Amino acid sequence: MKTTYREAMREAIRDALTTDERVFLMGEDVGRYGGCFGVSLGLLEEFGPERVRDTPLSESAFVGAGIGAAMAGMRPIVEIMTVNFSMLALDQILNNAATLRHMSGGQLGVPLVIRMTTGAGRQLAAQHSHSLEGWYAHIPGLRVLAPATIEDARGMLPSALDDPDPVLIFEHGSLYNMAGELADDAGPVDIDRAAIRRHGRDLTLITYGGTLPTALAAADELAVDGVHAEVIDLRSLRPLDEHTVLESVATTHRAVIVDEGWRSGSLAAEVSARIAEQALYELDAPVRRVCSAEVPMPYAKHLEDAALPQVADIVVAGRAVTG
Amino acid sequence: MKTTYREAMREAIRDALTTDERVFLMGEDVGRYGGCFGVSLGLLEEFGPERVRDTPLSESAFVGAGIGAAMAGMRPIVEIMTVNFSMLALDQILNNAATLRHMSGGQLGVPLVIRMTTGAGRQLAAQHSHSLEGWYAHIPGLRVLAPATIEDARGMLPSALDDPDPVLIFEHGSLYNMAGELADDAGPVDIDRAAIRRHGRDLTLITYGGTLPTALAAADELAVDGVHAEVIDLRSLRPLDEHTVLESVATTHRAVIVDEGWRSGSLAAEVSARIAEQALYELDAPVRRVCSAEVPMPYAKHLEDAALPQVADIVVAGRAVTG
Amino acid sequence: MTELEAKLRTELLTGMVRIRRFEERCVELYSASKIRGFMHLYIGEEAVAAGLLRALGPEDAVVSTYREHGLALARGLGMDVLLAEMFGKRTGCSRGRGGSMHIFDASRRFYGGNAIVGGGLPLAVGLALADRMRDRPAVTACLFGDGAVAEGEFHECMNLAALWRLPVMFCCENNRYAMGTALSREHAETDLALRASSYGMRSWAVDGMDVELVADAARRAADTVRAGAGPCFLELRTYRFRAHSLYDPDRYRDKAEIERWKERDPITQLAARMRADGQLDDTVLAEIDADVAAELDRAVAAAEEAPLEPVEDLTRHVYADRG
Amino acid sequence: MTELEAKLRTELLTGMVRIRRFEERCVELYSASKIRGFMHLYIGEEAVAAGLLRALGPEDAVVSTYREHGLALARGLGMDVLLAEMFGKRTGCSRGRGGSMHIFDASRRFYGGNAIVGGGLPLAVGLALADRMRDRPAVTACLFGDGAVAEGEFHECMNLAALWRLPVMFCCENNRYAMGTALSREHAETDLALRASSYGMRSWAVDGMDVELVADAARRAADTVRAGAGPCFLELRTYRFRAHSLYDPDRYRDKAEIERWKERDPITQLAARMRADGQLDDTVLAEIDADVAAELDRAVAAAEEAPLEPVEDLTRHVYADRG
Ligand SMILES: Cc1ncc(C[n+]2csc(CCOP(=O)(O)OP(=O)(O)O)c2C)c(N)n1
Ligand SMILES: Cc1ncc(C[n+]2csc(CCOP(=O)(O)OP(=O)(O)O)c2C)c(N)n1
Ligand SMILES: [Mg+2]
Ligand SMILES: [Mg+2]
Repeated sequence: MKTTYREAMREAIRDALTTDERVFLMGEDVGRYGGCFGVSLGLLEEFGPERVRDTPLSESAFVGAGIGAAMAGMRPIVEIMTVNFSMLALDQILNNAATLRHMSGGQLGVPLVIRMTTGAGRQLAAQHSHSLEGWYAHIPGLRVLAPATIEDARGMLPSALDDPDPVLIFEHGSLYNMAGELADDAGPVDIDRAAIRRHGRDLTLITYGGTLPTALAAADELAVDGVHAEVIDLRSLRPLDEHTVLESVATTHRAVIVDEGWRSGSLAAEVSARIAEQALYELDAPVRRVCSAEVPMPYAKHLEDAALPQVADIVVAGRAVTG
Repeated sequence: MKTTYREAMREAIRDALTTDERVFLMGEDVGRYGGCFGVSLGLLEEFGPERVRDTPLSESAFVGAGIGAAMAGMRPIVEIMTVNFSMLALDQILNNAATLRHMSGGQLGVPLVIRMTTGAGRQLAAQHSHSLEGWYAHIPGLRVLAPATIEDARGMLPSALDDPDPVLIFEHGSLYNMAGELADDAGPVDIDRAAIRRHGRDLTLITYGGTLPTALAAADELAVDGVHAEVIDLRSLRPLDEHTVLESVATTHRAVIVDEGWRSGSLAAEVSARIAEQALYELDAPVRRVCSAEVPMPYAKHLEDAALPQVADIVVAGRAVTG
Repeated sequence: MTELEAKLRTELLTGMVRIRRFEERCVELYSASKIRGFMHLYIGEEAVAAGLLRALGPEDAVVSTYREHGLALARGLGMDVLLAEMFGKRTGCSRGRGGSMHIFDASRRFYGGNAIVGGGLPLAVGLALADRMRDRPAVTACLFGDGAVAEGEFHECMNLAALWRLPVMFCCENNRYAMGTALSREHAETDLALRASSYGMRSWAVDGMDVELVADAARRAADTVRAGAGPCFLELRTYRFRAHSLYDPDRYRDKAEIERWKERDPITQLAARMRADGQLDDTVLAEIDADVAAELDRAVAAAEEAPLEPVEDLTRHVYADRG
Repeated sequence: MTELEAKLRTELLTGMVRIRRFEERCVELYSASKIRGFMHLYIGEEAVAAGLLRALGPEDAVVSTYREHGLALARGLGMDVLLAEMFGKRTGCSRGRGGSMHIFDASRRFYGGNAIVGGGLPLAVGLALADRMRDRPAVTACLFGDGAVAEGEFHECMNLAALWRLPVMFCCENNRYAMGTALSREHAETDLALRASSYGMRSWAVDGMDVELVADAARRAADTVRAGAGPCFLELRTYRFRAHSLYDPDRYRDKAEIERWKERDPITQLAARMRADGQLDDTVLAEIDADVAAELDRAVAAAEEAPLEPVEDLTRHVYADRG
C-alpha cells in the first residue's frame, strides 16, 4: 500500500497497542495534540487517555516513569518530542535505564522504548536542530536505532518492543513526509544488521537516518561520471554492524561516512576509526567524513544549508577518495 | 615547592579569588564542607559565603546561574561535584553556555569556568564512575581541558578564566593526591597545545587526564624491552591539537590511544579517525585504542580493574603495533 | 483622570497595537515564506508585555521565551531588527542566526529568546546574582509559560532565588495551554501563584488581559524586589488567540472558548475604557494605526533589502573573535 | 498494653538493633578494607526504616537511595547477601556489581539503591503507574533525603504522581543535612511537608526518632494511598549520628548538636519505654544482641568465603542473556 514514514510509524504504534496490553504511549502532546509531528494522531481517540498518555513538561520524570513501569512489567513507548529536550532526561537514560540490569546483577530489566525526533534542516536554529544520537550510541546497556526507510519506520518499533533491554529510536524530522510503498503484511524487521541500500564497487558511502536520501542522491550523481558507490544504511547505531561495513570496504577499498552530527566526536568518527583500525591495508585512500560544520545551527537558510551535509559535499568527497 | 594536584588546584582558585573581584566559586559543598574532594578547603573562611557559595542540590539551576552571572560580567567558577551529576546540567551547558554567543550574533559572551571531577578507579560503581569528557568535547562553543599534571592543575584555571568563552575543566579523581614539585612562580599555562610528556621514536602513546600516569608507566615497561614510546598528553580535548599528534606519528608511524571512556564513541575514536584520515600513509600499523570495557562500571575491585585501561593492556597494544 | 494617566493609557494602547499589527504582518510574511522555522505568536497576550515592561528601567534585565516578539518590542527593540532577524538577514538583531525564537539585544539587557522550556530561568537567577554581587540596583524580569512550571528547572530556580533573596521577578504567562495540553492536565494544583508561595516568596495572580492591572502589579512587584525583599512571582492570567505556533493545527481547543476570551481582548478593552473616559476617538486611533503601519512598512522594506551574512562567516561567533 | 503491642514493640526494637549492629560491623569491615567505595551509614535513622516498612506487604515496592542498608534489612534482605555484595562477591545481591550504594532484590520489589540524588523518584512514579495500570493494589514507598527535595526531579515527580493520583508514598528522610549543607542553606522554605502540600497531596511531618510514631504514620499513609486517595508525602524528621559517608571528616556540624540528637536515639528511646512498661529486661535485650551478633558472624564468615564473579563474566548483564 502507499503510505508515509509518519503513517508507518503510527501504524507500528497502533499495532503494538492493539496486540499487547502492556504497551502504552506516553509523552508531551502525544494525545490531544496528536504528537508534535502528528505521528500519534487519532490514537488517543482509539485507545483512550490511559494508554495514550499526555504528560506535563517533565522530561526527566516521565522518561524515568517509563523506566519504572518497564521494570514492573509494562512495555512503555516513551516519546521525547525531540532529541533537543532529551538532555533533561539523559540522567535517567544513562544512570537508570542503561544501568539497572547490570547494577542489580541481572535481577532487573528495562524493556522500554524511547522514541524521539532528531536532526536539523527546517530552520529551527541552535537549540532545536541537534543530532545527538551518537552520544546515546556511546552508552552500554542501550540499543540505538535509526529508521531511514518506511519499512524500518514500520518494523523497528515492534522489534524494539520485543527486546528485553532499553531501545532508543531516532526519527529524523525530514523523513516523516517521505512517501512510498509498504507491503500490506509489513511487520517486525531485523534490528541487528546494517543494510546495503545501493550496490556499487568503487566506493562505500556509510550513513543512517536523515542523510540516507542525501547519500543516495549523491550516489546517483557520482554514477553519472562512472563512480559506482555502495550505500550502507547503518540502521543500528548501537551495536554497530561493523561486519557489513568492513565487508563492503574490502571490495571498494574506499569509504566516505555521512553523518549530520558535528564532526568532532561524531558517530562517523567511530565508524572511521573502526575501518582504519580493522581494514587499514584494504584502504586505497583515507576515509573521509562528511559531517555538520562545528557551529550551533544557524537559523538563516543559506547558513543552515552551509552547515549541513549536502549532496554536493558528498560528491566532492566521493570524487576525492576515488580520484 | 612541594605540593599536590589538589593543593595546586586550590592555589589556583585562591589566586583567582584574590586578584579578580569578578571571580567567585559556586557549587555543592564547596564552602562549609570544603569541596567533596577537599579542593576548596579553607576558602570559605578566607573569602566568605558570597564568593565561596554553597548551593542546594540543583545542578541545572546553579550551572545556569553561572552562565547568567558570566553574561552579566562576573567570572564564575562553577564546581559540579562529579561529571556523573553533570547530565542534570547538560541542557544548560549545551543549549545556553555553548550557544548564546552564536545565537545572539556575537552580542553575548559566557566567560564561565566549570570544574568537575571525572573518572573511575575507586570502586564507586556504575553511577559514580563515568568519563564523559568526550561528550563535552563534541560541543562547538566550549573549550574542554584535562589537567594531568600539577603544573596544569595550577595553570589551566587562570588561563580558562582569561578566556572569553565557556571552559570546562575535568579533574580526574585519581590525581588529587599526586605529589610533586611546583615552581614558586607557577601561573597561567598555554591551553591550546598538547604536550609531549616523554620522547620516543618507536610509537606514539596518546592520552590525557587520569590515564597519563598509566601511559607513562606503560612506556617505562616498553622501554625495558627496547620499545621507546613517545607519550602525548592532549591537555585540551576541544579544540584538539592534532598538529602535535600528527607530527609525532609522522616520526613513529605507530599510535596507541589510551582513554578511560567507553570505547565506542570515545574521544579516542576521534583521535584515531584523525590520524588515519590525515596520516594514512605514515602508518606502519593500524592505530589501536585502549579504552574502558563497554559495561556500566562494576563495584568489585577485580571487575573494575578488568574494565579499566591498565598498564598491561597498553604494553600489549604497544607491542602489537611495533611487533 | 489626570493628563498623565491619559498619556500612560495612550502609550499602553500604542504598545499593544504595535505588537498586534507586527505579528499580524508576521503571519502574512510567514505565508509568503519570508519567515521560516518556528514562529510563536503573542496575539491576545499583548497586555502582559506592554504592562510588565513599563515597570523596568534600562538597568534592568529581561529573560524570555521563544514567544518573545511582544516583549522585544515592549523592551524597545525596533521592528526593523526583529523582522530582519526573522528574514535571516545580517541586519537582524542576531545577524540572522537566531530567528523568531532567539531575539537578543545586549544593549537593552534583553537576554532572549530561549527555546528550551524553562531554560531561561537559571539565566535570570544568574543575572540577578551578578547584579546583586556588583551592587547594581537592577531587577531581572523572567518570563515563562504555565507549561514551564512543570519543569524541574522552575522548582530549582524558585528555591535558589528565594534562598539567596535575589532580585528576580518571576512572571508566568499563564495562557492556560502548553502546546495542546490544558492547564488541568499539566498540573495537579492549577493555582500557580499558590504553588509559588510555597517557596516563601510573594506571589499573586493578575488579570493578564487588563494592561492597566498588569502595569500596576508590575510596578508593585518591581518596587518590592528593588527594595531588597527578594524575588516575587506574578501569575499573569492570559490567553493566546492563535495556535501555539504556525505549525499547530489547533485541534485541542474548543473554538467557543477562544471566542469567549476574545471578548476580553486587551486592546479593545482598554480602547473602550479610554473612549468612555473621553481619552480616545477614531482620529487618535487612526493615527496610532497609521504610525504603526508606516513603521512596519519601513521595517519590511528594510528587511527585504538587507544583505545576508556572508557564508564565509558561518563559523564566526562560535567563539569570541580573536584580535 | 496488649500482648500484640508488646510483640510489635519487640519486633521494632529488634529491627532497629539489627540495622545498628550491622552498620557498626560494616565500619570495622571498611577499616579492614573488606568493604570499599562509598558507604553511607543509617545509624541514628533506624526508626525510619523499621517503622515505615512495617506498613508494606510483599506486593508493595520500595525505592531508596545509596543510604539504604537499613531499608534493605527492614525489607527482609539477609545480612549475608548485603555483606557479600559489599565484599564484591558473587553471592552478593547484585553479584558484587553494585556495592553498598546499589542493593537490589527483585523478589522483594526492593528497587535499590540509587546513587544519583533524586534519581529514584521517577522510578517510583513508574512502578506505581504500572501497578495502577495492571490493577495491582500495591503501594510504592519512595525514600529520599532533604537534599533531594531541591532537585528538579522531586518537583516533576510530585506533580506527576499527584496529577495522575498514583499510589506513591513519598518518604523524605529529613536528617537536616545534605552532605555538609544544613537544611536552612538548602531550602528557602524548610518546612518540607508544607512544600509538598502545595502539590495538593496529603503531607505531614513525623518524629523520625520515634519508631512507634513512624510505624503509625506509615500505616495511615499506606492505607489512604491504597484506598486510592492518590500519593502522599511523609517528612520523617531524623538525624544521622555518623558522617555523611566514610570519606566525610564531618567538619560542618557542631558536636554538641550531634550529642543533643543522640539523646533521642531511637533504640534507647524505645527500649526505655518498653522497660517502663515491663516489656523488656536485660535478658531479653541480651538475647536480641546475641541473635543479631550470631547472624552477623555467620554473614561475615559467608561473605569472606564466597567466590568472586569470574572476570570472564565482566560484560554479562549489560544486556539480557540471549539463549
Ligand atoms: C524542554 C522542552 N520540552 C518541550 C519543548 C517543546 N515545546 C515548545 S513550547 C511548548 C509548550 C510550552 O508551554 P508554556 O510553557 O505554557 O508556554 P506557551 O507556549 O504557552 O507560551 C513545548 C512543549 C521545548 N521547547 N522544551
Ligand atoms: C545529582 C547528585 N548530585 C550530587 C550528588 C553527591 N551527593 C551524594 S549524597 C549527597 C547529599 C544528599 O543529601 P540528602 O538528599 O539529604 O540525603 P542524605 O545523604 O542526607 O541521606 C550529595 C550532594 C549526587 N549523588 N547526585
Ligand atoms: Mg502556556
Ligand atoms: Mg539529608
